[in-house]
Amino acid sequence: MIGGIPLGDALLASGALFLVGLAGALLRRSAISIFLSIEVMMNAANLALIGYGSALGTREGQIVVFFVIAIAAAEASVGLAIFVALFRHKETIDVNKINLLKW
Amino acid sequence: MARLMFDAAAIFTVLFAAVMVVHRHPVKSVLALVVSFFGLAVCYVMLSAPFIAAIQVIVYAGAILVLFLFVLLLLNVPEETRGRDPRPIQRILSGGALLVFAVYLLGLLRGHGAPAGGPGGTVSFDVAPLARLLFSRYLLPFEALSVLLLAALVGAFVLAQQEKGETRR
Amino acid sequence: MNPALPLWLVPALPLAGFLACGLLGKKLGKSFVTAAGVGSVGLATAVAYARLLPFFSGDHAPVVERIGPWITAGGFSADLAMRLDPLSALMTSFVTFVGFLIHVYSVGYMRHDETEAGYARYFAYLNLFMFSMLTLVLAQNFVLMFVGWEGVGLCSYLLIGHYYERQYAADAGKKAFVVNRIGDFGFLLGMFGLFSLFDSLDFDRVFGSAAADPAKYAPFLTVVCLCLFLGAVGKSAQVPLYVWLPDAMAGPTPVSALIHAATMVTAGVYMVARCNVLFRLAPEAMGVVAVIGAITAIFAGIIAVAQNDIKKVLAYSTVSQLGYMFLACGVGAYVAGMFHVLTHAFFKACLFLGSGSVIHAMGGEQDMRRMGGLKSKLPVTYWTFLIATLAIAGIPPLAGFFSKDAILAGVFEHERYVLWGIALFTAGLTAFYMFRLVSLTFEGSFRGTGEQEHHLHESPPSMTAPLVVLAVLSFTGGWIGLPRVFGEGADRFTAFLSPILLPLASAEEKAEHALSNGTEWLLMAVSVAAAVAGLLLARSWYVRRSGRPAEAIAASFPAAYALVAEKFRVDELYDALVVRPFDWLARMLWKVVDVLIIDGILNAGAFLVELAGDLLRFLQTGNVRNYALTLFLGLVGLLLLVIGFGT
Amino acid sequence: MGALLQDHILTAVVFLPTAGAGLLLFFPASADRAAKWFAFAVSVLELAISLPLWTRFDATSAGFQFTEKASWIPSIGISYALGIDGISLLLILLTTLLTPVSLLFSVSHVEKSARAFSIAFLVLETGMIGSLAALDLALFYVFWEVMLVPMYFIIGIWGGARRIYAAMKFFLFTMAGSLLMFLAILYLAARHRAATGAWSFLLADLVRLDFPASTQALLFFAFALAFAIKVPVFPLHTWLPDAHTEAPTAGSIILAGVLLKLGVYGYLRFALPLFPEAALRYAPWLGILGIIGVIYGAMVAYAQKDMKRLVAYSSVSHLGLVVVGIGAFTATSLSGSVLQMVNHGLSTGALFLLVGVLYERRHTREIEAYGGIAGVVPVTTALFLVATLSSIGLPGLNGFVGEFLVLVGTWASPHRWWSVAAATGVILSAVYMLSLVQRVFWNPLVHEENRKLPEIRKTEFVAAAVLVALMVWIGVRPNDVLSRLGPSIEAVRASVAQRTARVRAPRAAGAGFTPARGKEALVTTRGGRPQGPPPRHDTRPRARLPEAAP
Repeated sequence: MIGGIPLGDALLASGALFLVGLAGALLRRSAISIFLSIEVMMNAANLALIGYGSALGTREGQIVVFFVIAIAAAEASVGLAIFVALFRHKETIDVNKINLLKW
Repeated sequence: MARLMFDAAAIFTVLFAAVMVVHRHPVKSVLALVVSFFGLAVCYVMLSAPFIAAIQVIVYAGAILVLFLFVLLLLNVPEETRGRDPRPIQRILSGGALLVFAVYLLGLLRGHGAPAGGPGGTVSFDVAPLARLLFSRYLLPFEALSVLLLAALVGAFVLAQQEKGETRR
Repeated sequence: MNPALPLWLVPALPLAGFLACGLLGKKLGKSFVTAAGVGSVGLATAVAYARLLPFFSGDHAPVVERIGPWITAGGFSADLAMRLDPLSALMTSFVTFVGFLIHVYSVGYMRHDETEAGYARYFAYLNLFMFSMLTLVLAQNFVLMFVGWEGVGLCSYLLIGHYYERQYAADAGKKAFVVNRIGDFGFLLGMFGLFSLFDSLDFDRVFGSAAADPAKYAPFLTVVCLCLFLGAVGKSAQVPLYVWLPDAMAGPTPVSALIHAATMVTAGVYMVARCNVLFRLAPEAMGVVAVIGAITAIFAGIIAVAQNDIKKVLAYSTVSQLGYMFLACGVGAYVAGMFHVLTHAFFKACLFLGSGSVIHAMGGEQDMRRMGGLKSKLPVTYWTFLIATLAIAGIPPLAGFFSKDAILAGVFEHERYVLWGIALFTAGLTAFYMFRLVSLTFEGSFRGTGEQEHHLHESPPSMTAPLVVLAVLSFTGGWIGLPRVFGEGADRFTAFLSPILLPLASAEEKAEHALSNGTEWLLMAVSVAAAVAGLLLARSWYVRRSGRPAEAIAASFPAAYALVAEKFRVDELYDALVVRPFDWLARMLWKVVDVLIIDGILNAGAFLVELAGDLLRFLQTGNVRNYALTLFLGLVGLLLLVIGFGT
Repeated sequence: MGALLQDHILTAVVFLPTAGAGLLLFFPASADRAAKWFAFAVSVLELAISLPLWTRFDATSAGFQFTEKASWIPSIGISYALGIDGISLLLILLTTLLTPVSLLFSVSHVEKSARAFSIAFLVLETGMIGSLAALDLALFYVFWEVMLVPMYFIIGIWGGARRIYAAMKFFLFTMAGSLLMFLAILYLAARHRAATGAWSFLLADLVRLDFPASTQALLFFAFALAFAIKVPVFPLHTWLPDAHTEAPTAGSIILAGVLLKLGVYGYLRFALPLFPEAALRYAPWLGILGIIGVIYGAMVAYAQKDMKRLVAYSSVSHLGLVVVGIGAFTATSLSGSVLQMVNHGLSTGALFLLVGVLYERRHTREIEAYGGIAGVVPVTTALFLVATLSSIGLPGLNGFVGEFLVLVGTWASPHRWWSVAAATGVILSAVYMLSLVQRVFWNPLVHEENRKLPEIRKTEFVAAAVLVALMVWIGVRPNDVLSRLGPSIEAVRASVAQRTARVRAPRAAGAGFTPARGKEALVTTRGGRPQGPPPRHDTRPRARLPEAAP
């Protein structure tokens, strides 16, 4: 019952998930939402990796996903710390209002 | 059967991801994403990656997203404001590019993506070989990862620390 | 050969004196400086004469003493080597001797007016000068000669600028050096030319090759000789580069006597005489030498007539006499030229030292219009000065008569009658302005302030003793070269120098040209007459009639008089033609070419980069979403580009 | 240990300063004085260990000596190859001499973060000596750039008022040139690989390559530009007055004393042997630019109001003469040029040092602010005078020997009139230097504050006196230096002649260019116009190394 999923399905799902995440990253204004969208994109990539791994019959895909999740954890912790610091200064996480790097 | 199950889980995942994107309230967004990740875990199981599915639930949904929730609740982040985007071109261009990209992806998949009905799943369901691989061949990256996490810990601490003389507003 | 006293010791001793005075002089005080400065030159003189006396009595064969290689690179080489032959022996004999006398004189002249440091500096430079001059004279090749050549220029620069805190002295020093350098430029080019012709700059090899194969080298030698002569023009203050010498009088008077009258300025004549083998092969160059010499002689003589500064008169007189010497060289009478160098050293040194004595007594006053009647107050100075004046005026039997007569005879002999006329006129002019000088200074009544009159005194023995010695030499110095009319063996001077300074023409030709005794007597009479005429005119104008005729003439031709008194405004001319355009060009090159054009182009480039940055920075909105979108657009674009549209 | 040092003396000389700089890192930041003295001690030790290079140098041999070779990055054929000939020997010793002199001066004058200054200076020394000793082009390039960075900081941090501008200008100019050179080096290595199948950056390997004329010209320009900027040759010189003027005194000394020489050195060592035909073809342009430099530099120097700027422009003039000598390419003129580089290092080094002495007391470089101080500071005046005289080429001092050899050698080349034009520098240098001396040390003392000007200090005096002593030594005994130079110069000429002859041999047998006969081989002087190598534009196909199989 498990296994035998066609690679195409997995890739399609991965692509759809990626597009959703991308749309969120590009269109949302809340920094948190953008961050979450990026997580979604990352998971889309993970899905593709697992899909390929399953299709090719190797475990390397899973190993990479494992690392990606760990790195996502690290990234999330630092990213959130940045939000905390930012919010404390600016009282907002609307990226339209944060443009310290402007010109 | 398995394929049906996978497809259903995938659709579920994408759907809730979309919910996450659409919602303006951050807390609701995060919760939608948690749900979406459960679906993703199901997909992983279907692709014979039970260990990843487990850490997807435990670490990703259970720890990372909960951390998001903590932060949101801690800061009491308000709902995203409506109002006009200062640069409407951003939306137009984004939409256009997304469309192009979507069509492109679809085209790619149609072209040579799916080895139709390829019989995947020759990977055993066993976790032990994975562990063996992780602690032998990928030991160095694994250890390096621990250093990375430590660095992230320190970094997060330093960043979030209250600066001297700064009062909480 | 005298291995115990090598030739290099002669210049080395003053060099040691220079080091001692320069490095230790300030600490050890004036007595030490006196001992080291005068002592070293005295020793050098002793060593020189120890070598010279046997040489004079010997067979006069040239002696070359090689010390070692100096510069060797590629195909070029030059040795450190010294040469003693009749010409350098002659120069060494009077350079050391007169130099020593002037060192002695300087002790009295400088001792009380100077600080310890100034005194030490003065003697250090004076010793360095002796070193350079002796190197110049004794060198065996052109490069080593050039060491002395530039060295004397340097010392001249330093000593003219001895009173460096006076602007005009500093200016004069710089002017002397720069003008000398223009000459040195010519000398350098001459050396390059010689080297490319002869593959060597050694005197023996150069002159030997040139003499051995004249036809081969003659075509190239005109240019080379003119280049060398440019060097001589600079060093010996000839038209048009004479302008530095009158200004050089800003230095202490003994310096004027030593450097700017007796020795250094004659280096040009020495060099031309040394190269007589080359010049003989370049008749055009010799013609130029003669004409420049004649022009200088009369030009400077005319200016001297209208000067009121006692040292300026002597300076222009020096220029004029140097012109005489070049005139002699130019017509091929090298021996006569060198003879005049010798006698001129005696009487001009005496005149300068005498004027120094006068200035010393007058408390620094140099304007003759404020002098007068010093005859009784400064008897020794007066009598020595008078003897030297008679000598320069060419009154027989004093030294100047014989040398000047030799030159006039030489010019006449070579049938350059126009030049002879100029020279004769200049002889009269010389007598006139020199007696004008004597009359204004020593005759009549005192015209200075009472304070100055009170202060008048004869100079100390250290100053008068050299005067007396030089006066004696001015009187007798000419007797070593009596004209042929006094007998065949009378002209020992010519006999001595003839191995080096070959006569222009071969012996038979010479016999054809040679003047008869009657003509020679006549020439002498004419030159004496010119001198006496000048003398009497000056005495009648300035002693008997207190200068009124001169004033009358000046008043009737104000423009001409002003022109002469202002030295034909040559300095102003150079200023307008050379100095100011140079200043302007230098500033223009800097401000326009460097700053405006080159840096302008660079700064324009920098500005363009900055401008581009200024425009492009607006892409940096600071908005993360824009960045994300840009990134995404780039990704899509790249995908399309790399993978292509569709499948 | 002794034997190790014997075999690796060049490595020791190159890296000792860096080792010293490494130790300096452990000094506490507050120990400025100790750091300065330590750096000085290191540089003196460096001088001491570099002296055996002079004594053990075999003056009869034309080849490279004290060579060392090891593989460095074997995968692309970069090796660590060091070795010196007479030319680099002189410049290395000049470097090891001027560095302690500069540091000794800095002991009493650098206040701001002296430790960092000392480190920068020592690293700079390694860069300079490394560039002079490297025989591998990649290694050379590394050292060449290593030189750039410390100098940038020395100007930018310890410089005068407009130091940032000057440092940027210096950096950008030099960088612009050296990047092109880097490309050319890479191209050479790639060509070597194409020809033989192996990568190599070794000079000895690369000189065996032959190129078509157009390629050679391009490569030559890439190299020549880098070196011309460093020298600097006329229109590329404007970084120099700014850098010299704004740099601290020690920086100016090194900049003028050594860094500029590296341009000429690089041209002699690399551009000439690698691209001999292009170099000979374009040498006339080089000579003309040199002449323009001589006259232009002198005239602009005359117009300056700032002492350091004046001396800086005098460098343009002097280096112009050096370039003329290189362009003339006779044995005599080349010897003169190399010697003149050393002379310029000594005399201009001393001038900058003494200007620095005055600057540290009055804090102005304006000439107008001085005047008549000869009586106040007689020792400084005397030293300055000697340095000036050396600079204007007074016989008996070093400047004359170099200048004279360049001019006489140039006269013997086909370009006789260059010599005439360049000799005007003799007059012009006297004009601007003497007017500097007059306006600073002579003339009436008009500024009262100058009356109490302190005399030169002991450390400064020692630094200047060493330079003056060397000026006299080279002036009196130039052969000590020239004898070590001769064979190397001949070797450079021989390598150029050999390569051009190899190409020309069939057509112009005998009329080519056979150097090393002890005379000016380019020239037949006697009685006629000298005949140089026929300036042929040879476009025939030339012998190449066998092309590697594709």
